[in-house]
Amino acid sequence: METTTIKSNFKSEEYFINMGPQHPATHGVLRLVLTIDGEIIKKVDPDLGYIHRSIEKMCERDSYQQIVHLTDRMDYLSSNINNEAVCLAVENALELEVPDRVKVIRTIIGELTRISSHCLWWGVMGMDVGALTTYFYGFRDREMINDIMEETCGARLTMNYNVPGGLMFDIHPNFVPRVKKFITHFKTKIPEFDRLLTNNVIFQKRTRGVGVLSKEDAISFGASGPVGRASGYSCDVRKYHPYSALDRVTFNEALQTEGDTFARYKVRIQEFWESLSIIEQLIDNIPEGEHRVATKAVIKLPKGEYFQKVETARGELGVYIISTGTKNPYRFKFRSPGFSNLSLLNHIAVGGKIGDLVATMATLDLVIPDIDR
Amino acid sequence: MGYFSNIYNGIKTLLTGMSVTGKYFLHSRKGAITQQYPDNRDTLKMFDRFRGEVIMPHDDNNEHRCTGCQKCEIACPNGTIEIIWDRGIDEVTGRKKKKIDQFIYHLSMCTMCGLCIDVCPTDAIEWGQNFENSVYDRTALTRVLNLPGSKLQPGVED
Amino acid sequence: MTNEELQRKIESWFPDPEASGLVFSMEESQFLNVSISPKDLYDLMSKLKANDDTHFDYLFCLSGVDWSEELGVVYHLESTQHRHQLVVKVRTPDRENPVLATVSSIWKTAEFHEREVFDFFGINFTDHPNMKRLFLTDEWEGYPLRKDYEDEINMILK
Amino acid sequence: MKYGLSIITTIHDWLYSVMPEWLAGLVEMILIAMVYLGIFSIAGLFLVLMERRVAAWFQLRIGPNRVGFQGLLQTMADALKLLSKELTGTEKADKFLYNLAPYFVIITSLMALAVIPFTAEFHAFDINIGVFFLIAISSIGVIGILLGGWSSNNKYALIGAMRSGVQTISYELSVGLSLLTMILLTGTLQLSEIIEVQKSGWLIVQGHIPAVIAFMIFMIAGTAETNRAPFDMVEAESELGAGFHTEYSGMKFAYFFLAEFINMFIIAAIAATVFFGGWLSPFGITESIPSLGVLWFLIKTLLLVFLMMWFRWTFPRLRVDQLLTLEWKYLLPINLVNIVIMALLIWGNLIIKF
Repeated sequence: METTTIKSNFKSEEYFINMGPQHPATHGVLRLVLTIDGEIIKKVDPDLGYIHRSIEKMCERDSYQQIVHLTDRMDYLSSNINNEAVCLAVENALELEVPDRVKVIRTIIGELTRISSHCLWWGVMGMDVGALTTYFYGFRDREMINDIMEETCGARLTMNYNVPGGLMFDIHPNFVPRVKKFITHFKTKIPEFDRLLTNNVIFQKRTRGVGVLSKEDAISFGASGPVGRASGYSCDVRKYHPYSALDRVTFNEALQTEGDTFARYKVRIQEFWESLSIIEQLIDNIPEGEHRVATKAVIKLPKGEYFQKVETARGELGVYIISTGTKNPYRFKFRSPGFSNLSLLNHIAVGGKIGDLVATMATLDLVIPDIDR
Repeated sequence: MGYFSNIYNGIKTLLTGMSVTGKYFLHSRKGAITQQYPDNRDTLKMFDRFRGEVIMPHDDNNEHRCTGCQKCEIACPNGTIEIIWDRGIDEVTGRKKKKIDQFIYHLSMCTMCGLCIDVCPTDAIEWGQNFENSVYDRTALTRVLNLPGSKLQPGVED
Repeated sequence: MTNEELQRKIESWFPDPEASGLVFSMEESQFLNVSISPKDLYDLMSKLKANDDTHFDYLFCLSGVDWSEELGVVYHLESTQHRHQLVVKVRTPDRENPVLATVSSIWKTAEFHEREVFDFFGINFTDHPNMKRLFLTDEWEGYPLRKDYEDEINMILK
Repeated sequence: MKYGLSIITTIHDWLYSVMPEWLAGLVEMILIAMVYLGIFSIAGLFLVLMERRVAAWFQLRIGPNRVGFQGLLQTMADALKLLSKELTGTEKADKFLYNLAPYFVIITSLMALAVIPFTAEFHAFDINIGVFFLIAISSIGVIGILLGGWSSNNKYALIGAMRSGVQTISYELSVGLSLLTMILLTGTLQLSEIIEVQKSGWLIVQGHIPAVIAFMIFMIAGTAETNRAPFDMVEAESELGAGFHTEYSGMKFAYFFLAEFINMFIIAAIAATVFFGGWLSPFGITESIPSLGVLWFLIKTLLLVFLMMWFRWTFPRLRVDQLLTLEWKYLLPINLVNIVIMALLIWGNLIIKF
């Protein structure tokens, strides 16, 4: 797409516009204070905190088992991966080796969560650029995953299925056949996604060359997940610091080099295939064994500092625990992917139009509770 | 010729997109994913593990399995469970023993994390599949789970 | 680079480790920890980023910590080239008016993270381009994540 | 239609017998206007219902099916609800223009209906500049949108209104030029005569290649004229909330909403009339029963309306600069070339006539 610079002799005035906290494109209670000249965006100033619940402060009060359920409410679209992050951090601190079965199930459920999160993102992405039908197609497939989750974990969104030491209960007998059915179903649907939206000429015009992020900026802004990978920055935690059963599967890191909105879109579509392949490698050989190792009723972490990274659907989630040896953490910090990804919005949206901002924001895939914590 | 191939490719991709939605339009009867709640109430069955609310099952003799150990109360992150207990005289041994007076459950505060049920040593509480919890008054969401006059099932504590 | 190499490299930058408060530690942590005094923080950080051997170009976590007497910031660094990690810690005893140097000119992500720390711990970062509250309203009193913060209405302690 | 016509004739004779000629003419006009208003506000509501059902079927849903048989009364209920709603507005709005804007929009769309021939008889105003009248009227509607957006004193509404101005003025050209291509074939602007010409083959068949191109351009530009997706920059709910009618509520909002659907009907009706022979049956199969004309007309129009709905529920929205690129770089040059081709066809007598 060619960039047009218009030298204007008109005297124009910049003005402010409030995008949010109630706006269809901000996907939650994010407020963006836009400085606009006509349709061209001059500055984006995010204003956060509309749903800040101070989860980090609440963690200092709660026991380690209780903290897990709070993480459901951060990035609610990848709640299982958030749970896993806390559990892994606690298990590492306790030097607790969880059974193989737990590792494999955690990985499968994590990848299912990623697919489900990307399904929702795909639907919403289409909706943000104006194709309303995609929303329902994305949700149809997400519904199948939600049903699988509901049958095994008992809840559809905030599962709290992981506990320090393993899983709260074993997988449901229907889990494996249902996941297999989903894989065959979904494999026919991704090409349909491509036919409906990816190849669409209007969609490509809307996204190509919009919101370009260079690799250096991506690293400097701490971009992670699909946002970083679209800029050619190889940042998949699953590759560099593999956790659970991810060291025993082979998959390709979805990488693009353009760094524009369309590249971020393509990375996520590619991740559909990669996640499916990870699940396929594991689903047939879930090892037998215990689903849980017994921990003490009151978990006390040894004095020290612990850091655990995982790759959620949005990027790198870091859990930083400072323990003084008591049953509550001294400090609990979440390094949330959305927070860093939001910080680069001003950098890449300036100079675009309002429509570009909406498309860009859709591919950043912001979940506001994740940013506000 | 780029100009005309642009037009041709553009129209082709648009028609491909229309064929996808068109296919679903023709199969709209079969493909509809709408659940016509509450019309389908009779056939709508939640999964066994579905977390709707915490219930305390009682057997035919109006006996439950809760010993009043309060582990659930401690495990709960939100203060959803309150156990009011009492010391009563055990009929068999004649000794004083802890027993529950009221097991109070504030559904409005519950986040369905499942820690109370996970921690319960006697399986006294479990998940109920009821999800129709809308009420006109918030106080209706505070429930006493043990039925009036209920007793501890014999043999649970052994 | 291994942790030992990193330690030697950093030591070579500061001829007087006493004066700049340079302390290395591997205990109770999976990373190499470097403590530094506030006055040398910016110097150390820019060297860590600029030096080709260390090349810490990815600041993946910036957390404020309230060490009851002192306030501090912990920087988690990683090099995307060499894939080694390092933790830098800085503390300031001044609880009334804590001031640290900003690293937002080195890593752009620090701009938001430092605003978050300012919001919750009240640590002022000098030369920060936009040092104002991020989450809380401008008229909010106190810094909620400090250990001595009290709010009788909103805080429920167990 | 014979029966219907006899009633109309009876009323006409009776009116002229009881009052002076000028008064009778006036009363007759008002009566016709009332009938049109009644029919089309109801028809508009059913178009809304159709849109919702069609959208639902594209989207794996069922759609409204609760009020009345299969939800037939759903939009009636919605209209009643909107009628009973409070009319809110911004404090610093320009009250006069703010209240005026919805009427501009709805009146222009109703005015355009007057010249559309539903059958040979059911045709309120057979003016000899019919096509010209339609193009002229349909561009007045944008004034209502501009007024509404400007006077509501809301930045989102203003952006929407400005986009609408840009859009409608650009696409007006393509609508006009694509119709002009067909006028070359008919040699008349009068809609009843345009249909008369098509008794020897629909214009899209008569003019074959250039006619098909003109039809495609007309449908694209027509969709843009009515501000519907993929050209709904004016509303663009993911960007501007609700665009120019952000601050409107209740019945005033309903006017905007209804006008959009009537406009869509008009665009489809023009296309059906100019390209597909209006109320003429295909191959003249029901020529002996002229009262079936209205049925054929509705079938053709609703098929085209369905096509526009299909566009809406499939395509993403264009960006505002791409919208202008499409018009000025693609549609307009093609259109101009198309007119020349059509003229050459007629000159060389290469049109297909039965």
